[in-house]
Amino acid sequence: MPSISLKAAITNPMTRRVELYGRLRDAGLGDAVELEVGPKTTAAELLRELARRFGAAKGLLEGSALATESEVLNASALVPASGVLAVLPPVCGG
Amino acid sequence: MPSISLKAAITNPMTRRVELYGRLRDAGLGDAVELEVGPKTTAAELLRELARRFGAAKGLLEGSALATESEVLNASALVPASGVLAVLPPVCGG
Amino acid sequence: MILLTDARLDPAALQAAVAAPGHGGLAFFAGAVRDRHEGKAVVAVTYEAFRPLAEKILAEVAAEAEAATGAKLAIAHRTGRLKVGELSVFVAAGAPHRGEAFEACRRAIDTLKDRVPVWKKEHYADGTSGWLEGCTLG
Amino acid sequence: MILLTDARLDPAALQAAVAAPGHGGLAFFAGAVRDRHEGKAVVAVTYEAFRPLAEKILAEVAAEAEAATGAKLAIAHRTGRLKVGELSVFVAAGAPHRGEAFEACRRAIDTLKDRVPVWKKEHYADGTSGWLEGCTLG
Repeated sequence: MPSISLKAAITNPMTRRVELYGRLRDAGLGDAVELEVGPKTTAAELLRELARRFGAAKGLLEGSALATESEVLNASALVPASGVLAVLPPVCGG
Repeated sequence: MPSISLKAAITNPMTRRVELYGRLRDAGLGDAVELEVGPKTTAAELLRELARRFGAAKGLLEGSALATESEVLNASALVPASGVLAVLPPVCGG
Repeated sequence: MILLTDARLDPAALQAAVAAPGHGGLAFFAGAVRDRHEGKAVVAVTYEAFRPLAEKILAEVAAEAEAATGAKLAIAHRTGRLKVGELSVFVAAGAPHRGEAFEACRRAIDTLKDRVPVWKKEHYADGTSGWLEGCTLG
Repeated sequence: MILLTDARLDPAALQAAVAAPGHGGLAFFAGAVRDRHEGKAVVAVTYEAFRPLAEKILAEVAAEAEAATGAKLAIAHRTGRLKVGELSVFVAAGAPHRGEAFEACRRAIDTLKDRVPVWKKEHYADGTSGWLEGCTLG
């Protein structure tokens, strides 16, 4: 029933694809990882979970931030329920 | 005899063509004037003589300097015996 | 004009984008790939961007410089693999006078380097490569 | 590259003149004819130069900016009658990093305006014209 599956999507952890950029691709995990993200997961929590996944390479994550296609999220911000997620190491444009 | 005409050229006043630039061409004297210049004439003296020639338009000369093709002359500098002479009002390039 | 592109940058197009009958001063900055970095011989640099956010932040950088100075801005940033001498970024600022144009141009390139999600991987003559250090976001 | 010319300025040529494999920052300034000056509608500006001295001083301006910053400079200045929007001057500075490039470019255009024997006559929409005030030499 549609109403039940919608509720499940909102309240239960979902597997989300999280894109990796720059030096984060040197961790040996490719250009994206899949992480479980709940409705109350914060950006900081997602980054901690990602650090566990990085293991010995977690130093690469230093100074990284979680972002959507429209903004960089504060550490305490909730991970949005939909849309692209990306972890961005310190930037170096220009 | 060449030695005598050379001496005359060095010690006697000569008629020199002095080019005028920028707003100095609004004095009604065209783009150059002819002035008598002696071997000891200074830039300041030449500019004073030019002011007499400008008459009522002498205000146009305010802030002007005498120059050769290679330098702007100080007020006390002697007018060189040969080469192009130009009077330059305040500049406005760029 | 905000552009994030794999194609060669076109300075003339950026100049045209900030020209106006009332603009007497146009200031530009171009970043080019250098042949050396920290003593190592560089042959190329790969520029990678988190594209939609990078475009949005480039537009914000331009808008902030415009608001601060009154100048008009245009910015183009290259992506992909660039050889030594190729332009990685071009900032153009047009204003009535040169002071605002210079200020806007300088402000935009400084802010861009701090905030736009772009990364550089340098490729060295010895066959190695490495990502450059950068500025933390957020 | 130092140029005083009746022909249209060519920004690409000036850019090429200051590019080098070790130059990561290129800064440029272009002056363009504006459509208004002190409340009057301008249709064109005539640039007149005392040519040999102007070329010599343009070269000095470039050399001084180079000595002060380590950047490489190129300067082109237009002469003749220019319509609104046409470029009257183009200064290019190339250096390893952007700081020196900006400093050299700014220094050169500021010095140039103070010292190069060039004069502007503005032509107004009402048919009148007038020489602009300037900086005293010497």
